[in-house]
Amino acid sequence: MNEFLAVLMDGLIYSSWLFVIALGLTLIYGVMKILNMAHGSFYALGAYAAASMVGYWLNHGHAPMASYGILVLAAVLVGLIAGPLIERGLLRFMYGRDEMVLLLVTYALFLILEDVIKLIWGVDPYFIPEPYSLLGTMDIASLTYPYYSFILIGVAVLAGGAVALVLQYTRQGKLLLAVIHDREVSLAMGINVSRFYLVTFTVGTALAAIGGALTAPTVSVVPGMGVEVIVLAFAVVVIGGLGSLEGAALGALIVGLVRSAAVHYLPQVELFCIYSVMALVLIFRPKGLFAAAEVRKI
Amino acid sequence: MAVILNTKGLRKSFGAVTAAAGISIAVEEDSVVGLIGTNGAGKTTFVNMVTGYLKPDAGDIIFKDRDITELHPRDITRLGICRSFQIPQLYDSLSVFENLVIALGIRDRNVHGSVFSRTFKLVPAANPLVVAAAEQSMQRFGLLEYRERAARLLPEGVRKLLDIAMALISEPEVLILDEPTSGVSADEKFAIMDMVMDAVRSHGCTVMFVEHDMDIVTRYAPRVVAFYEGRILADGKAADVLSDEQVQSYVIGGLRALQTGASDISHA
Amino acid sequence: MTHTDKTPFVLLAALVVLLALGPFLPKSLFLLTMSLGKGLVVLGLVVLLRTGLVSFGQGLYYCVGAYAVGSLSQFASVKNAVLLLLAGTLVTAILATILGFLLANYRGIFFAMLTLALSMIVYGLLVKTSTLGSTDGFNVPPASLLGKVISGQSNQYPMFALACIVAFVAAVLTNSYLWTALGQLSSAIRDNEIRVEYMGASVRNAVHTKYVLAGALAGLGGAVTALAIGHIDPEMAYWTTSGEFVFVAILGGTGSVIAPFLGSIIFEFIRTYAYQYSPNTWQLVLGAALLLLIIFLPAGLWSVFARLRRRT
Amino acid sequence: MQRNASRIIRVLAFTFCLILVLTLAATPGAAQQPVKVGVVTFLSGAAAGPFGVPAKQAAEVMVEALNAGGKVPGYPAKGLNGAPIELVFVDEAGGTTKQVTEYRNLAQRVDLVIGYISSGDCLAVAPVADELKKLTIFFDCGTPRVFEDASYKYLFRTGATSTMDNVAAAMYVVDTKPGLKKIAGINQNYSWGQDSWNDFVATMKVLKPNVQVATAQWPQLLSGQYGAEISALLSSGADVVHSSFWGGDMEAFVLQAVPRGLFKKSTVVLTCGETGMYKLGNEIPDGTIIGARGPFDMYAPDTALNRWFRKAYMDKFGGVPPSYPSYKMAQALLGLKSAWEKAKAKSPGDADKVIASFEHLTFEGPGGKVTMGLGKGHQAVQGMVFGTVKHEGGKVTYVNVKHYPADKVTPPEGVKAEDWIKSGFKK
Repeated sequence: MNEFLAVLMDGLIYSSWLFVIALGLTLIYGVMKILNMAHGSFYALGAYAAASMVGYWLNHGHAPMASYGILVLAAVLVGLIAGPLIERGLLRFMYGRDEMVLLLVTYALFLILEDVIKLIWGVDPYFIPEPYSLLGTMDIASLTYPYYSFILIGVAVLAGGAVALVLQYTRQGKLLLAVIHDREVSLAMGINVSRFYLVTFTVGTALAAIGGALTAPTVSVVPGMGVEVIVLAFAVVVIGGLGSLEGAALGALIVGLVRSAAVHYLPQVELFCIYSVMALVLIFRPKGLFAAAEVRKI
Repeated sequence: MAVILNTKGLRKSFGAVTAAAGISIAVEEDSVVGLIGTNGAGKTTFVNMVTGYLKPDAGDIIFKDRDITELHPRDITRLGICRSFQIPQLYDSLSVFENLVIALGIRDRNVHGSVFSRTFKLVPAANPLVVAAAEQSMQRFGLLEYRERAARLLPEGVRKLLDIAMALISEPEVLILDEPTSGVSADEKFAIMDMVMDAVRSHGCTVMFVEHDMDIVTRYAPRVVAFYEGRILADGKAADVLSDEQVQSYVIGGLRALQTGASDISHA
Repeated sequence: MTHTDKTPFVLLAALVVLLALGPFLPKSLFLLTMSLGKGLVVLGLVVLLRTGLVSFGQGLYYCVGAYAVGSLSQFASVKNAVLLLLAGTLVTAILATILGFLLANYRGIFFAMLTLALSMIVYGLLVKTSTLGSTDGFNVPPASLLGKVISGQSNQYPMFALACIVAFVAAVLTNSYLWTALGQLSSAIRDNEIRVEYMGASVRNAVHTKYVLAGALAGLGGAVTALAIGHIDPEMAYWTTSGEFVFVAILGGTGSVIAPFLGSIIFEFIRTYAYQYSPNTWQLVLGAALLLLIIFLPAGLWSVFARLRRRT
Repeated sequence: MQRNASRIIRVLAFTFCLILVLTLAATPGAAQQPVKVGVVTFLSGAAAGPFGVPAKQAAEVMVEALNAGGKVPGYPAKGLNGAPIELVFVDEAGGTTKQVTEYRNLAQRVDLVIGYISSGDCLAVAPVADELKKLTIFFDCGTPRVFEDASYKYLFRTGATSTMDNVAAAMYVVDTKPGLKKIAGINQNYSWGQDSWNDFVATMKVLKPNVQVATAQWPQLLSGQYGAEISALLSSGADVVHSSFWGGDMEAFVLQAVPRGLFKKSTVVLTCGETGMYKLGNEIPDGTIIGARGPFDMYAPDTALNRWFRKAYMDKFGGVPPSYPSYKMAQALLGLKSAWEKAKAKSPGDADKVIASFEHLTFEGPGGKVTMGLGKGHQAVQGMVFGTVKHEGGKVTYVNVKHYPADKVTPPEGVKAEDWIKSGFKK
């Protein structure tokens, strides 16, 4: 029983972590039809920015509690700087090109960013362990969990909820849905599509960065930390159905729970359980769980 | 005359919408039938069911004493029912010539021998017979001048012609045309229909065409079937059907209103 | 689609030139051999790309082909190079036929992702197989041809020559396949599957055949690479490997069966420079080079040649 | 046809020039003097921080001092027997396929190669070294398979194999915690992790046959998220948790496991812990068992050479002490220097003489005496050291440090490590 509870807890924490990252990915794909290979690099950027800003803050003996705010601040900054820079400076010249070409552009971007990060922060690891243990721990199922893990869950729920609400209830959100549904028609209707692209990409970037920033206190921030994340996020988004919000949520949950179950009951298969799930889902739901079936008029 | 294609009580509904509520039509060999009706009357649904794109909820489709209700479009095509499309279905990145050559390539594979006995021998573009056939077809439909132009760059009227030309490549026994003249300027429409009809007569086949344009219908269709809300309102000699006052009020009235906007429909 | 196709002549001429040039470029022979090996994989991808399909899992066949060669020569001590290459190709062809039944239904991103997942599963299985050296992989003993050892030699020429000939044969066969009615269906399927079905051809079968062809070519490429390098490991099935192949395919362009090899050669050389002259920022150089290519040569490197030809 | 021919020729001419140009550019001629040494370590990716860069920096420090001459205690002569050393660095990232290619390119530009941290790269490069007859020295990679599966003429490894890490680790655990009943492991799911765990468990089974394995966790390399694994370890109730994690993974594991009390519940053995100690030392609780893959860093003997090396390194790199990869790189260079000068080699042309004197060589490194004792005199053997972390006055210290002499923790010539362990360490 305890073990089962542990599986749930670990799964939930891992899922929230995944969801925050996957959310940005699915958003960008849904709106811009770009499967962003550089998403992992934004995750890494977020982690590095957070690590150095919080590091600076703590080294100067400021209140550690504020470091949580700084984590998020760092991520938002990354989003606000990197997002527009890349969308305006590069991607917008690529719109209308084939999806695969855009995929490659982002792949090139990923290569470049890997080294840019190295040039800015070097190869030595960065640590900011304080925020992780600062809030203390609680015991669940005779296991100790830091409260920080629950912050992660909270952030995931918040982020998901916020995006959902914006899409459902604000005018801008409805317009965005229109853009998602049909770019041409939206253009014809006089919607400022390019602005939506800019905003979406910035938000997506910021979300990836937040994922990274919130992970920073729990890991050693090192080069290449974004690489593994990309394919994980892809898996989540594909399982859920590309561009689908609830899909990303469910995908993250499935991946998270399956992985933690594997770790607890069958550690040998951890390496490929995620891909097996992805394959299985695609076999039975060729377009993912939340795919909108489109009928072609002839 | 012998009935070549016979549909019995075809039903199809999409959720709450009933697109076909028991459509039964018997088509004689070498006849020409016009299908009329407002948008959403169920014409295209009917065509899609006959050609296997949609599976009817109920009813049978008999082609030459053979039940083809459950068959895929490709099998139905191989049996000899071909169609053109309301929105031309072309290989947009390829030239007119290439479109036809590919069509011929498939035709030859289906008509003569298995995939493997043929494909590895046959290089359509290099095969004089194929090239000749393609040029004859372009000749017939006045496509020669567009020979090397990519399909996506063609004017709507020409796209329609190419679409029909490709349907005829497989030498069908039944040809179904879905709004052959929609989206075509008024002065072109008769020219197009003449070309089509010449082509058809030249190798003799049964024709069914969906049409909004009453001038076309009266001129080319001896027999007319009028659809309304998924049912057949009237079926018979063109004159009788078109003068039927139900048809007059429900169908033609609706269509007249549409006439001007007809071209937009094809883009929808 | 011109009515007569000169590609075979160009290929033949290229083969002659390469074979004649080989002895004078001892220092690049290995790199060229590798490029040709990977070019074969990319050639398979091009067949798929023409059909509008992108596989992010060609690494699977690349790896399986290589492991087939490795295992045969290591455990069954088969030493004949040609035999090994054929084995690698055959094994992957069979595997692709089986997986094809599943994959032939998929398109676009989902095809890409499912192929990716499958190859990652194979990667995982290999990592777990300690008898095959897990991630360290194992070394492939030198293979021989006509009683002469040709791989794992300081003299690279024989292996290079073999690679050239294999690549030539594969390219010519693929090219002639692309010209057949079935081959021609590629662009038709990419443009409009509905019409293909309404012409009476089975899209599913066509896609399946192409997938098998691509798989077999990837297997052959893996086999060549295994012989050339003399070492194999699961990394060959990792998604980044497959991603690189897609990359090279786009780089070269899908205009001709020559493009993949051209793209592959240029890619390998760009990367080697980046490695040698900016060891700390080679990824940046590589990424930048690829961006420039995508921006200025959207149709791939091949478009340069196409233009070169059109001018006459 | 005439026009086709001309087109074909044009196209080919283009390809030809292309290949020619690329080739010429790709192969700059190698100089005679000084001795060019290619150094291959990770300059990018996850292994750059903990291993690649410290090793690169050590190479720079050593070569600077050696070329100046008279600075390195015990090695008075300039460079290599007078000839200055020139370093050419290459990134080891990118997988074995790329590394074999890069090795072949490098071999054309340098006189000899020192490098390779990844065992996969070592296995792949080994046969090529003999094929190209290029003197090559592996300084770090751990897999015993290199000289177990084959023997090479031009290849040497101045670092001991990973076998001793885990054999010694098991011995140390048994020595320090005689009462242990359950062990658990968390190792990265690739060769390094698998080999380490298997050696550790195999040794345990010999030393304490009734010890049971509570759980063995196999997270993916670089996964960075160990929440579930840590829960599994916590609930496994193991007395000892073995981990061969390195670099970022090791550090992430510590950062996530410490707050959750794993280090309190069980004794954690980090066989590669040393690389993280300088920055992470204060996070690592007392009682944690730390390995340095040999007598390096804090376990290094207090010799003139070691004192000089630490000082020189810290002076050059802002007070950061050298970690074990730095030591192993220094060791490789000094091994080369010893062999070179023993052979009185004048130029790279004398490679065969160098090789002859390198075999079965014994030389002094900053980590103490190194003997090329295995693999027909091509594979170094060294003693192994383990110690336990204890914080004193805000500084990290190591208590009950135990040394395990080479012959206790490495198999005899011609015996495979795993067979040797299973045999109960027969000599």
